[in-house]
Amino acid sequence: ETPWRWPLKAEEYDRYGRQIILPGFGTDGQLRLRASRVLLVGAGGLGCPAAAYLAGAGIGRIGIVDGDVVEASNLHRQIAHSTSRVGVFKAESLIAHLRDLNPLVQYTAYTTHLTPQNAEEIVSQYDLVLDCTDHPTSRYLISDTCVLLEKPLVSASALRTDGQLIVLNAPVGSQGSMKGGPCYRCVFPVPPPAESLTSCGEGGVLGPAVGTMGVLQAGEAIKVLLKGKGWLESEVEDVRPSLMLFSSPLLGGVSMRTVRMRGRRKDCFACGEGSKLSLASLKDGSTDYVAFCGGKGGATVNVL
Amino acid sequence: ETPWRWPLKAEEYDRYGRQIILPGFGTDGQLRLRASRVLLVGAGGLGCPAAAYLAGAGIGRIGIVDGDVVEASNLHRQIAHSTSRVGVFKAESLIAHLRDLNPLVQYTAYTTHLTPQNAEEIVSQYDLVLDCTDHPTSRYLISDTCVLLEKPLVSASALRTDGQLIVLNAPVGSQGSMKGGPCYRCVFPVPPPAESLTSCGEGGVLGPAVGTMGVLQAGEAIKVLLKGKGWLESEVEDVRPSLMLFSSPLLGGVSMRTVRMRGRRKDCFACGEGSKLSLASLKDGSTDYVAFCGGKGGATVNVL
Amino acid sequence: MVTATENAQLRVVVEFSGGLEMLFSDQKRHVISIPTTDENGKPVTVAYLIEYLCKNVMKDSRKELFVLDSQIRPGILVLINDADWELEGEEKYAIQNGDNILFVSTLHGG
Amino acid sequence: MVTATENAQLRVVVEFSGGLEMLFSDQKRHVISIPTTDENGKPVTVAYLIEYLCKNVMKDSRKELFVLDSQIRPGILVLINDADWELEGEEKYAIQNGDNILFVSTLHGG
Ligand SMILES: [Zn+2]
Ligand SMILES: [Zn+2]
Repeated sequence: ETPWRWPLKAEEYDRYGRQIILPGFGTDGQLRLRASRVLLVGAGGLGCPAAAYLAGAGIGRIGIVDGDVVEASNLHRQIAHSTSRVGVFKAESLIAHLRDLNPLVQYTAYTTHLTPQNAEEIVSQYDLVLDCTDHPTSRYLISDTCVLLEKPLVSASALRTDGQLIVLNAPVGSQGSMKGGPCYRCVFPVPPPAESLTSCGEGGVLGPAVGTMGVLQAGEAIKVLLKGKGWLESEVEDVRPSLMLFSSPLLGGVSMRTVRMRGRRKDCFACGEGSKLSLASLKDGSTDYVAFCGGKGGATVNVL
Repeated sequence: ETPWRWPLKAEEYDRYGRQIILPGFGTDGQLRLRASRVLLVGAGGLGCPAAAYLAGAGIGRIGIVDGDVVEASNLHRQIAHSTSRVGVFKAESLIAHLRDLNPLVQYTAYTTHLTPQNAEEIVSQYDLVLDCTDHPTSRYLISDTCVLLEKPLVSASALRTDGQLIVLNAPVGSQGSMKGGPCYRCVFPVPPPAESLTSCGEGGVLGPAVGTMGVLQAGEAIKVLLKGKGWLESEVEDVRPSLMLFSSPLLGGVSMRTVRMRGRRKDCFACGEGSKLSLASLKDGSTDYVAFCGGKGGATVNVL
Repeated sequence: MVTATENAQLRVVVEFSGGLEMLFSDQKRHVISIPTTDENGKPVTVAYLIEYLCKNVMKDSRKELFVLDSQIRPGILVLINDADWELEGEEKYAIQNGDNILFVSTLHGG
Repeated sequence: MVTATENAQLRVVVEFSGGLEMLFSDQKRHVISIPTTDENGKPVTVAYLIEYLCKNVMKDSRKELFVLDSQIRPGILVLINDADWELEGEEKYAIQNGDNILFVSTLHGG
């Protein structure tokens, strides 16, 4: 019998052939995805579609963090869960769907919320993070952890009929350096006052609006992984990412607008020159995310 | 026991609450969706996400037309199918997923391709059609049927890293009248030569690109249904729909661009003044879609 | 006598998104005309525009959802011609005729 | 003697999408300069631009994927400043300085 001489297995060529033939993708791209580990924080309206397209594309390992259980009110937009799994942890419910979609991927469920105490342990096992959560508290925590562990972060959000998307820490740069992309705090240094926050429960959300954002998030994650470490020196300096603004009003068509954001902030609390943020300070609780975000959060966080 | 006095059942308020509270949606909107019947032609890369968000939103009845069976090479982008359902008809596989997502919807699978012979019988049972197919032959057939049966049509397509979306026959107008939105033939009167066509198999497709288009298609369908017959007289004259152009290149961010298309064409083969197209001529084969599209099509059509 | 300069106006397109439009009569796009110079004869800035919007365009009484301590409240991005205003000098940016100023409420749902 | 008019050029942004860019060096956006008038002294039209693109910009030899029988091939949309060219007079439209002309190949995959 002739030994198999190809970098991918036959079933992988079969399953991924339609993306491998894309110009600029190739077998190398597929190998890169297979060697990658991606963490999704939040298995809700963003996490469901994002995880499905990442699993479909053949990411090597996918981790899902979510401490909530599936509720019927989630199902209009959280399309990888199901009525028969109401009451099941979302991280496990989502993985049940993903495992049947693509059994070649390795999956890990974390049936807990991300906390300053468990963040390092979990995030350190992955190469890229998707923020699919729904509260500033978790958004700042995820970003800080990604700065400290030098992970690129694909951050999306949605409310009502609008959505936003930005790729942060890409390329990654070390804390205190001005090289690399900005972090969440560089772009949004001060959280909005708690009283201005509208949650999905209060404000409502259109399924296809949050769904579009989740699918786009998967697309941006795939691109960051395909690019790998292939950044030109010029692309590492003064990185000004695009913020994508999406809108799908009930009485009009869809629109998408791209705006240019600032680069790294020299005095950024997390990634700036004199930053005191460390894995130790994260864990010992000296950064109080709930207080920083105006005292709301924690127990009331519901992932869309 | 007090009789239930509300227009929706308790479980419906629970399940759809997060969209009902959207400004402009309301209980009326939910009732409208529940009273609607939507047909998706194609259960592939567009149909999977489109159907999931429509089922989630609580459309009353959903029909799925697709004569193909699930293959492993579909699963990187057709995220409502699964590895355990490889070999199953796509229409049935998709409905298996939808039924567990939302059992309150009524589903019908048509495990056949849409043909000039069966199109009237199938399409006449629905209020709105989504074109989720992947070949000009089916696109012209679907549009012609929608003109004859006066159904609005949400048409999307994708290839490689690009996508396109347009809402046609909205508002609907009768054949021969200049009122109402244009049909597919008004906008694209001549099909591309067969040799310029690239199929998904040949050209490849990025999962999140086609996925985005499918999700957006669901969003536009929901908006058309919410609007119902509530068109102003001024909105019925000289309707110039937007064509949405989406792009997600592997080496760049996403972009979306909206361009203004023409309205109804007086001499349109399907909806124009002297049109000879009729349900009878459709059925007796005098409109040869395969020949019109340059002799390709039929058996070689593969839905992305 | 009123000079031509005092009469001159700048045409500015002001847009709101991410829910902020709800504070401005549910209208996402406003085309407004403002004077070229302020009461001291200086070219008008984004700071002037913000005050102008609060006084003349905003019907909603909840000013604090837009401006806090006479600054744009945290959680609102200001984009000048599709670039973060921090790249343009923030509230000191001198408005040019035809500028597009976009105010976006950052979203956190997901 | 060459007059100023003969020297004058129009700056046009030409874009390709839907895969058509593959015929134009894989470049989606081209900023080109064309004369204001053709050899007969008439203002240049979109028809002129299309011929110009075939001769001067397109490197790919498969001209028939762009032009068939000296017309844009079926399946390609032409947008003039984001509007279907049928709304603007099709190939007879007289190009203005700064115009944006977008050629889009219609997609059928799904
Ligand atoms: Zn930072
Ligand atoms: Zn027509």
